[in-house]
Amino acid sequence: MQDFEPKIVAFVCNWCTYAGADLTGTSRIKYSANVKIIRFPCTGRIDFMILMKAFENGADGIIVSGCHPNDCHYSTGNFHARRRWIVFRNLLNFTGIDTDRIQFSWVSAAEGFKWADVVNNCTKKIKELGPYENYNKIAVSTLFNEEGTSNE
Amino acid sequence: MNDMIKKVTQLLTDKTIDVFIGYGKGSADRSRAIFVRTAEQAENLVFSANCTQNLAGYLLKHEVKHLGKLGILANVAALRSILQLASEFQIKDGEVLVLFANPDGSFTEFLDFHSIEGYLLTTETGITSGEQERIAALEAMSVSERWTFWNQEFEKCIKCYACRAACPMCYCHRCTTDVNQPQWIPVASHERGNLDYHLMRAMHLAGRCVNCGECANACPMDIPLNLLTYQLISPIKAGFGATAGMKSDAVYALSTYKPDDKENFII
Amino acid sequence: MSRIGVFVCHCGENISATVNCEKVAKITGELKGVEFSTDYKYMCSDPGQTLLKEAIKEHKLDGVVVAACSPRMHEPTFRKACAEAGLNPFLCEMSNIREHCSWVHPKDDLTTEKAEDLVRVMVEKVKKNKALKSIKVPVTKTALVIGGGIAGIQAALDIANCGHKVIMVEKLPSIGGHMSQLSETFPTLDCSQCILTPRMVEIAQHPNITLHTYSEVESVDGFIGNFKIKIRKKSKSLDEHLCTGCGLCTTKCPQKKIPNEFERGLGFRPAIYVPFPQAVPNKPVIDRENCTYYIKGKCKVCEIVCPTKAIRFDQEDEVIEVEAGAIVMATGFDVLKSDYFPEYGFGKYKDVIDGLQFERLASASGPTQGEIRRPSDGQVPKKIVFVACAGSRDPAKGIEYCSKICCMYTAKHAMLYKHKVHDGTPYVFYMDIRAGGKMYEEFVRRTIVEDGTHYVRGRVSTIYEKNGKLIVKGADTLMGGIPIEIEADMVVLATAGVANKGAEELAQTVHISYDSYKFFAEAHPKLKPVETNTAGIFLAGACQAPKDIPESVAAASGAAVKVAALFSNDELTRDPLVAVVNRQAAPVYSACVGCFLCQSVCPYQAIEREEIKSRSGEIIKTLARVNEGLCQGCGTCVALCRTKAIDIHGYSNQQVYTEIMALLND
Amino acid sequence: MEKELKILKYSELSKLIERFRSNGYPVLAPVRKGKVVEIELVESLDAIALDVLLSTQSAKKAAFPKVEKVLRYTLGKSEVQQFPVDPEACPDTILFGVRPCDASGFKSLDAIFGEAPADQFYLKKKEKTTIISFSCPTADEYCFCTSVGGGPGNTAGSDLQFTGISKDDILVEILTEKGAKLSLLFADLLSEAGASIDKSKFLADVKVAFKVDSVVEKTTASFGNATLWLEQSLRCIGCGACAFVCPTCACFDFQDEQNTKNGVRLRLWDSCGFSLFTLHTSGHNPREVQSQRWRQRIMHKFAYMPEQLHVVGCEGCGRCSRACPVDMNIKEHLTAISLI
Repeated sequence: MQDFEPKIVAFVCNWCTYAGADLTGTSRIKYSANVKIIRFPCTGRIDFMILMKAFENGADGIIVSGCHPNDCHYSTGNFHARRRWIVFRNLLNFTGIDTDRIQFSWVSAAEGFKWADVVNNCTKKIKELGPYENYNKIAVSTLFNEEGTSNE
Repeated sequence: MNDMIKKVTQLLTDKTIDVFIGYGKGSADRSRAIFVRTAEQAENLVFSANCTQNLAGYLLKHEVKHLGKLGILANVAALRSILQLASEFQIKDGEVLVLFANPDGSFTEFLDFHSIEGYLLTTETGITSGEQERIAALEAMSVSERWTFWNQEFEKCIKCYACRAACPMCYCHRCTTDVNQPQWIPVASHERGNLDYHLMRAMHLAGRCVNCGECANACPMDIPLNLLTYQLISPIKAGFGATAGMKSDAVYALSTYKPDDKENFII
Repeated sequence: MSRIGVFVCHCGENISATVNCEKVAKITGELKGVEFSTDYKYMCSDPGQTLLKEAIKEHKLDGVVVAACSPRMHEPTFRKACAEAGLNPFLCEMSNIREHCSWVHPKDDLTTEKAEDLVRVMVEKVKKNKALKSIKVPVTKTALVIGGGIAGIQAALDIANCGHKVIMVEKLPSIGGHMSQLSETFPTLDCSQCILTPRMVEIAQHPNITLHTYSEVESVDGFIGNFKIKIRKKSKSLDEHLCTGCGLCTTKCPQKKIPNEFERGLGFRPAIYVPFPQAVPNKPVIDRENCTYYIKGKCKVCEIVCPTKAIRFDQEDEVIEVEAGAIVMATGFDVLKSDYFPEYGFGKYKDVIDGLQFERLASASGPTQGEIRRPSDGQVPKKIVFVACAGSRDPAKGIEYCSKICCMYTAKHAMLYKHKVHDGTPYVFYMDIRAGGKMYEEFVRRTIVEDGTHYVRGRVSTIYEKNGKLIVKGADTLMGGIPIEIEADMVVLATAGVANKGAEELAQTVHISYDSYKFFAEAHPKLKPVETNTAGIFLAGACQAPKDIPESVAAASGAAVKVAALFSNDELTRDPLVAVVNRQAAPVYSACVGCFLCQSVCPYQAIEREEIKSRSGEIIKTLARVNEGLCQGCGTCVALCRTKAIDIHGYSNQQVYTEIMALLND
Repeated sequence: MEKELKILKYSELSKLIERFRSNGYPVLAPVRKGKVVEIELVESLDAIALDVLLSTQSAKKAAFPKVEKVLRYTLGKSEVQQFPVDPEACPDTILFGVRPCDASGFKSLDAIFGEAPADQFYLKKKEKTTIISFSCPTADEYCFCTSVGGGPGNTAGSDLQFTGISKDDILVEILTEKGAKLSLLFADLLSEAGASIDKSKFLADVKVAFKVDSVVEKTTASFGNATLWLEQSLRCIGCGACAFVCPTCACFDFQDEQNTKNGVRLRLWDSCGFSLFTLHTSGHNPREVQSQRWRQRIMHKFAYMPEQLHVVGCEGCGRCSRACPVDMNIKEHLTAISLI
């Protein structure tokens, strides 16, 4: 598994974490290229189904990050998101989905270093965990094989 | 039982209601919902230990609503369904006449939501110890054992949507499964389609499920779907102080927040 | 099939040093729907933008992806360029291959591949973008100012002087607020009345300002630019047009022993009264709770003596409806009820008073004509103790925050006392001296050094009466905590500033949020200090948190500028990246089932109820509707909606879904 | 062909499965999974639940699976490249241990999928499936095969039928060429059966509940009888359980699943009981309410299919009634219709 390059997708809010990641860039702090960002207006916008879609399209790990509590640009979006994640994480865990592969974080626009840490630690962890075999077995891409779906 | 028949006959005769949703004798040892509109039909009402279906779902069925003013024989789950539906603006106070079957066989008439709320505070509304044990057993497994367990269960799913149809809280005219731009939930009943569907449904019922168990009872493939939503009941209560179907004007647990909601996984 | 243009920027060498920009342009050019792709040294430069515009025209592009720096930097630049080339600006997206790629990764294939991935994501997203138009909301150029204290007065005058109409609502019979009760103001010792009353008069006389005193806001409907407000004008039992304000009635009223609120109970007033001599409007109201006629059905002395026959005993409250485009909240603050501190004996000992009462004692127009005399026996106190932080910074018993103004007014009180009682000895018990402000620290120094005030760092534990003296027990923490006992003639408590009574209800009425102390909440503590989360409603003064006069005035002027900016156009133009509820033809009307669970997640009260009615007026369906004027585009409702009936422009379900697929499927 | 009768020892059944497997035949058979019985691929006799009344789902998935890939494609820069799935690419399969109603259910499916344009995906799978049914020694109150022209020992649709005639012996009926060919694999295990065996003695007694001709006639005449359909379906909640367990329901949906580069076209089960089934893009739904959907279900099976395909679309297996969460008992409803 030495050369395993995990696919990690980060769902971040525009106002804090996206800006924080911008600061990581302007500060020229290096981090792993495995993580790619998709921008949302607010963590409140991040539907739980988006996480399911990431796994089934082949993500090995997911980062969800937004403004620290009380810092939300829209004042309360991250609070609602937090409740959603508390519940959803519970459900994922109960259905046997590996919540170790989802890193939730608060990264502010000033926390360029923290963003790099979040990314690097997450990448390290996912590399240790290896490819998400369980989910890969049911991933969308399995349909595109010659045999594909169970004709039974 | 005769009290019940008399009461319903009276309600129909004096036009308090146009139809009463109760239980009648079903096939084999089953009971079934009946829709009583005449004194004659009232004679078919029965009530026994096998009358466990949560009838509240019928309150929103288009054709049943069109029969006129509704009365219903409710069990605890149905009472909670009614309050939860009220909190989601699907039923108004006074719109439905509610008869409640007491454990001793007598009947109580609830005149408003407030009296239902009062009653529910005095009665057992939680999940059964058997259900708790099943959840505990699953929680004791490793993550990958749970994955295997649910994979095997979901494999049986044929996407007949009986769980959704039977659920009193699944009243959306357009379910997320029906949304095709984008197709969030694959229509196909393959492993991914089934997992997506059941996760989605459990999340949409988190904090709304009144633990009536209709989903699992309805499932022709005997998948213990109720455990998915039941498992979320205690964390939602412990974390947010919310229990579904206890107040007609409750704020939905996932529509609100506290600045100091506790979690231990966000860095 | 889409015709998308991809423009990969080198940003000098900022990007091209680690990303192979030519390759990115070439590879992404092969994507389905990409009509044109190129790379360029500086896309944001004039020639770069010209390149973009010409490509749009030449290749008839219907979508543009600029792979360059952060969209937080240049998205407006490129969207504007697209608009200039005739392409709807919302069909332009940026891939952040600088901050999120070239600057954070080394020069290698992975970095270039990541850049390709990021571009591909945006290519797929742009395919799902919709041409959007800015939202226009008509604006009623009238502002409602709630509260007639110094903040409300300042805001109203500033707005009115910009040429806009202002409606001011004050719940008391006169405007002026707490400032009108003050004696002199720190740090300059201007007479409060001297600087305030001309402004009060200006309010009354301003052609653009309509003043409703003795009135309260009953309901607020509508949204930014279009509020509809119901104001209850409480009955003054008076025909204001006939009344000349001669004051005869107030002198003849047989009820004379009503504690005077303006004097903080240190004086009395009749039942028909003007709160204070400089009141605006200077016309009396009848306090029905204390009026003999209303209590016993007999009296009417005022009616008999009134030369213009202006008294109206049967006058009823009037509810008027007004329209406004913006609202300024300037409802001020209150002081903590002193019964919080039984150990200080407030209410039990007449000579333990609060700071506002001291202001009245020190005021030339106050009950003692400005002489400092004890309420109990009218004697001039020779030893006086000021207790700072009476309730403030006291999580256990009072409030957690610092009330901010007390250090300064306590210093002022000590100074005023010394100026009036030359042989007197003032003590101040304090926790810290917070004198941040222009000339503030110097002012406190003067109090200590020039006026010889004894500042004792420590808390007062108890106050009790003994032989006509108030024994103040405390400790001096700077002297190692040695116990101190002072035999004082009078004690003044600097009680904490708290949210005004009824602030919570008012916030709910006007639909703004408030903090745990019931102070109104600003939209952003740093960058939107005078805005609320409800568009079109602004904050001025101490209704937001304790503020001194300069701060209140500054905030009021800030709020006024926000209002004036809003009124600078006939229509309000808003970014169209807002949520929208799905609508379909009958009989479905919408995928929305009307559960309204979305309503409480909206921080902006933007989700309204819409009733679909049949021709006969029967309600067929009740749906959620997003008010475009209020929605700020957070999308929290979108994520919550079970039927996916709500979507949001710019981050639509289609867009984010396709982004995930594009990102993960290379 | 002329039916042949043989005897097989129960003790040899496991050898049968072994021979099928060793000759490369996948074997589909009823398998107990908790409270439900599925039709699944098995490796040995131990896995097979022969003592159950009926499997929960019908055997139709042998030729009409719930999810079936019919096309693959890739999305190029400007063209879509298609890779059709070959309908022939399915193995010869043995469907073992199913009931006569499952076997005869394929008649309806054959008629539906055989109509022009013939559905090769179904037909090829069906063609390659050899059906060994087990006659029914027991029945329950939901069974009504005898009312719709079937019976506990009905051989229609079966290639071979097994009937237990004693503790040790199974009567084997070789019914078709396909069956005969398969029986060669275990000819050595068969012995001749005496002509005197009365199979009916070993079958369940299923009472006739109604006259099917009368149901067909009354159904056909009742399209406009809104009250009938409403009263019967008031408690119906509109799920698809009945259709999905039915051996003759054949409605399907096509769905494309794709990402930005690849896609597949899938054929999936569908049900006329769903409101979505007839929903138009405009929002109009010609079958707006559940009673109309119930009417469609009954009309399709008892009016349209007899008229167009000359076959009644019901085998009387009663699976729909057992699966129904709200006790819609089809036998009861059909009896009521026959008595109009």
